Amino acid sequence: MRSGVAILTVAAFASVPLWLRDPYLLNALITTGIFIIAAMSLNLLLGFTGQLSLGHVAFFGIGAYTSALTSLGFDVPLPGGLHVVHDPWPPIAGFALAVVIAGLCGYFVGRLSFRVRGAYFVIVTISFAEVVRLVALNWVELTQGPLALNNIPSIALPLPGFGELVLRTKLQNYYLVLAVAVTAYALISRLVNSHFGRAMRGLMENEALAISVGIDVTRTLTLAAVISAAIAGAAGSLYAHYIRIIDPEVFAFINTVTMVIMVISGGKGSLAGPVVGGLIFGLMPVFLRPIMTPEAQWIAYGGVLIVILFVLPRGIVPSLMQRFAKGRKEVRAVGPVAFSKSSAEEHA
Amino acid sequence: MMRTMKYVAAVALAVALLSGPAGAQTIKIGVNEPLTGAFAASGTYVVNGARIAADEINAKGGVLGKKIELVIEDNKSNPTEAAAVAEKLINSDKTPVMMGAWGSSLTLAVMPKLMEYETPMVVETSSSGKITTSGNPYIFRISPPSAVEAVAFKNIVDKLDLKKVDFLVINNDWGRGTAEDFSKMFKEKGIAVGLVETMDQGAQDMSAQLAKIKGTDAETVIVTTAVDQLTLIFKQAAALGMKKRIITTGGSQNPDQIVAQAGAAANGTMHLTTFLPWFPEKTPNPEATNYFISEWKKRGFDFAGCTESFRGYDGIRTAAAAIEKAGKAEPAAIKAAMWDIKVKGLNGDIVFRKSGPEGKESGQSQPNVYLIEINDGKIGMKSL
Amino acid sequence: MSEFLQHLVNMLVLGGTYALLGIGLTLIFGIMNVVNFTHGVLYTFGAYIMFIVVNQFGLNFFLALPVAVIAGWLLGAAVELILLRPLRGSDIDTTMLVMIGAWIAMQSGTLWIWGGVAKSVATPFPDEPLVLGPVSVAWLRLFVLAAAALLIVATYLLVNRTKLGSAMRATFQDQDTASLMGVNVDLIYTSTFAIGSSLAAAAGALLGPVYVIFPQMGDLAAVKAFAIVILGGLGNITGAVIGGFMLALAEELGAGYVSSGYRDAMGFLIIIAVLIFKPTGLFARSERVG
Amino acid sequence: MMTAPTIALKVEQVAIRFGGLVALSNLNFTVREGEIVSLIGPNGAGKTTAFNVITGFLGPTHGTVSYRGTTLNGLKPHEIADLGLIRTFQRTSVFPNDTVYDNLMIGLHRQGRTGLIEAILGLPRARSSERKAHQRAGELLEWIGLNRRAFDPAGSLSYGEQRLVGVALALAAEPSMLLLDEPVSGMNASETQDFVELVRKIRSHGVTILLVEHDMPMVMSVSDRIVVLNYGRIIAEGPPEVIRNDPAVIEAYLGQGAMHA
Repeated sequence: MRSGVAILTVAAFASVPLWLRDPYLLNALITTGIFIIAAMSLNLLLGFTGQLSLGHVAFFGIGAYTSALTSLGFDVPLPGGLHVVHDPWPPIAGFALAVVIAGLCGYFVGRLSFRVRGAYFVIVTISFAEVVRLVALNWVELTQGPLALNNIPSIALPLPGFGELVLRTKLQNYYLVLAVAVTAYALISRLVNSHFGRAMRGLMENEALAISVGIDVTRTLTLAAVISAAIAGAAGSLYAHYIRIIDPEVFAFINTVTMVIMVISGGKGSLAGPVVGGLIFGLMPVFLRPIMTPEAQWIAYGGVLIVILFVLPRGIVPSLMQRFAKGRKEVRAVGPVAFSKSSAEEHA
Repeated sequence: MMRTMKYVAAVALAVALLSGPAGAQTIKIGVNEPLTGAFAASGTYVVNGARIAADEINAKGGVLGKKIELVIEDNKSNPTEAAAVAEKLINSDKTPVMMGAWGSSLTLAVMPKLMEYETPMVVETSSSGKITTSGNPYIFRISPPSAVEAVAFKNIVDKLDLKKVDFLVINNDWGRGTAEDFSKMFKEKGIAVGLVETMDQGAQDMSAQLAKIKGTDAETVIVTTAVDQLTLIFKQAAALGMKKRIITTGGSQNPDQIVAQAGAAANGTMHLTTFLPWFPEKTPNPEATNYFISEWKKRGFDFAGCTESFRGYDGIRTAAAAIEKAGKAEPAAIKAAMWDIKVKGLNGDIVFRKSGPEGKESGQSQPNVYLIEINDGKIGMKSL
Repeated sequence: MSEFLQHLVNMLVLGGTYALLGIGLTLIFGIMNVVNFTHGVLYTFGAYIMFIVVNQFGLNFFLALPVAVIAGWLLGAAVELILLRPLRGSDIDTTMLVMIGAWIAMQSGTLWIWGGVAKSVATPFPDEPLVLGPVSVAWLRLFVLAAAALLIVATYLLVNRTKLGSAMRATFQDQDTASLMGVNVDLIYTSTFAIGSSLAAAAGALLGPVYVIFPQMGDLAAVKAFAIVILGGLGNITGAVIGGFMLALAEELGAGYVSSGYRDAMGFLIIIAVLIFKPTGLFARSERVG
Repeated sequence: MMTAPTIALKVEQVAIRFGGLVALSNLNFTVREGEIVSLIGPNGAGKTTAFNVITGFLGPTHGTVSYRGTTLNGLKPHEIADLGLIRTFQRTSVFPNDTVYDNLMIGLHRQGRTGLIEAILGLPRARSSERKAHQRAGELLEWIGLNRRAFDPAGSLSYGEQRLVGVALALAAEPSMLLLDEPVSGMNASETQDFVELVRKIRSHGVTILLVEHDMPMVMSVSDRIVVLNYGRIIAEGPPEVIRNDPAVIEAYLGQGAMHA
């Protein structure tokens, strides 16, 4: 039944371009989709290990810059008249590298920052993102700093035998983003429903007890950080090749805030949460634009956020799930195996 | 929640329907400016200038017998949004020509959309060289890139007998670009270049940078940033007892605001600017300048805004002239017409010259550049 | 050498204001464990109050200061009562996100009301700086430093010498025990948030005239405040003061002798280093609130 | 494997100091394979501290702990758990927000372990080990007799039931030795009786058991040997009947009224 719902949902999303003709709305959906992918990766940390990273945009931005620089090439002078020269590679290679490099950063940041928890972790992640932003801003030889990297090529899929397919149109990019989003979703859901995911939940709920049954804290949290960062990096790469210009403002705190809002309003710890929250907060500006002055749009944005948190404190999806679950109690009494499915749904 | 969304959606639809037919009787010009976020103040100034131009044109009967209608959208000082706004203006509002998008990274984000939909845009403020050199034939810029400013300044420097200069610039494309282009020009003139210090957008305390500059042997400091930071720099430089000649560039200094806010600290400072609202008679198009300034005051905007807002005014007049010339409100025709127009702008004739790679050149107009000086709270032309 | 002295003087002037920014946040953060994103907005608010009272009502500069402090107190209390009290007991993410929502809404409100054009406040101080040999400093900055010192001492006494203060400290140690001891935790929370907010407003009111006043002015200030709180340790006033001066020193020397581009990076690098090598902050007490 | 007289756990001259305060001094005792040993003593005698040292949550100031010949000093708690040395906790013995069933699934971590790629791609090996885990969880539920609560959040269970879940969690980790920290506190008489049965049943599967408990009748009925701590040192050691009449022990407990026996 769960897979049925999944297939229907994906089909629904896939059908959008068929009936939605307005390129402006399609564009909004694409950028929203990119941020939803980032939000899903954040949810892996926030929702399943309980670690609130407010520096998540760092991995997004690192992915964007990695991908852009790989496909644009660069020439960085080193002390002693040496130069590091890189010739442009195909964007698809940039995408791959973005995932890898972001993942590596996730590893090191995870290793260091998991020594602290709670509010301290929040601050250390914010600081990390700011430092990365300032490096991107000031290392002009590599990133061209505030002069921005423009003319970033669109992603091109190599088609064996037919050369390559350059994804220029919105339609193509929409399906690209959708494909990456579905992959990321599947990956995360497999992960959190495996014993890795159970280890994460255990640590989040009762660390001492989790350790006592043989769960390795550092390994588990670092693993989550790496995968989360890698997915964020993928989102960043998509962003760079779709918007086709990036400057250090890609690291702006408001971008992290956008992701956190998507996760918590939709429901942290619920796989569908970031998607629902993302669609709401990603598309809200589109609906607000025609009916309010710019300042009012922001006020409404903040207001809606507060209202959601007051009305559905656990997030939209879990709150609805709960209501829906009540009607399912009887079904559950069947037995462990039957339950294990529905338990998976709880987190789906 | 869902109910509100439905409501919002409904209203949005209604608005769309209402505004739909109206489009037929008017010619739309898209305006893509930062009205919230870091650049809100400047974007708002530019939009106010644009409104004056639109009303003036409509009062005189519009273009091609139709009234022009500005479709003004906020790009939130954010490149992603700037691109989204371009999509909306072109696809939903069907604007055949646009003006925007203040900041260089905002404009750069819009440029791929111009290519995609083959729609021209008048760039009123952005200064990055990349905009006119990256081969986008839909770009027509009326603001001077820092290189142009440097060339204009070149003819004046001899009379200022500069020996050695330091730079204090905002850490963005504009500041960095200025430092680069002016340094090049100074070196050609045999003028030594010392420190190049930067300050972050929105930074409030530049004492550290100034203390460093105070210690050097350069007698002049070139400062490039928006008016708010300029005001702070003058105050803080005075507080540090720094006695160096300060020359600002970029043309968005609002010297009046500086005089009002920095007071005595602003005395002796010089400013490279592109518009002279204080001496309408000295501008290339006095009666237009007078009209603009009187309108500006009539609408109750503070005079300080003139040096930013006139670009919006010129930008819209440029777009309108191109539509007139094209004879029809279609992107391709308007783009072609841009090359043939000659608008008497508030800071010189707006005539587009080809710039950038062969075959897909962007248009770049060469505005005048003036040097003014503040003395005991009064703004005067630097007598050269 | 004279440049170095000038950097030290700048550090003193800047550090005082940073400390003032820090103590308000450290109280809220430490006692309520709320990541308070409205701190920057309250700072902005204080500055605008100053602008209204002095420039629009033409009141005396020194009278305007207490007005700003009271206004900040009231707004802070309102925020706590409306937004935080109903969420008492919910996790740190929820309260933090509500604060983010409030921050976005309030900042946009400021933009709506006063527009984006920067305002500046007329002050009764001379433009000519006080010159001492190779170094010089503006009179206004000296006044700000003195006022900041006064407010810091007052807060310290409030927390360490008054009945309210001891109740606050008890709540900081362990709110359950505190409430068993008959402390009205709700009241403590509201007054803590109000006091913290009024300190933020005071900082804005003092620095607004030094700098210029615009809607986003609070953002950078808030970031620095967080840095200071982490350096000093949650809920530790003395720590916040020392942290304020450390941050100022790092920034001055960083900008002066490393690169002005990385000036603001200094604070963050310090935070990361501190949290990795001494996770409870440099001057934290043994208890962890985070 | 059935009980052999070989030594499983060996605690040698273990001492712990917090600042000036001495929590444990020169603690020496051993537990043989298959034994049920109880660690008793008045409050603050250092029982739980001893548990924390053995399971690696605390490093001893000096002295060594070894299990089946492996020295535990310096090992991380989860590494000690991997040796089959599993403990329960006095207070929070469950993952409150997860269902009882999911609690057991988390507890089965050490069994379920497969490669990351396998788990994500759902390769056969991963799937079969998942299936095994679900099966085992079912069995454990049967075993502790909590089937009907399987799908309720563990946090919503009664105190006694939570204790049981705690034990089941520990069993899920396939211990060769089980350390129970006050397992029957909060249980009523009949629950306690059932629990004693459960402990015997666990031992009969060859699991060595070390127990910290206040409930004297329970201790007396279940233990093979008892180690009595007071003020961080051992004051008596031996089979229940000996301990019951040991003057030092009675002395230690006088005034505390904890000696219900």
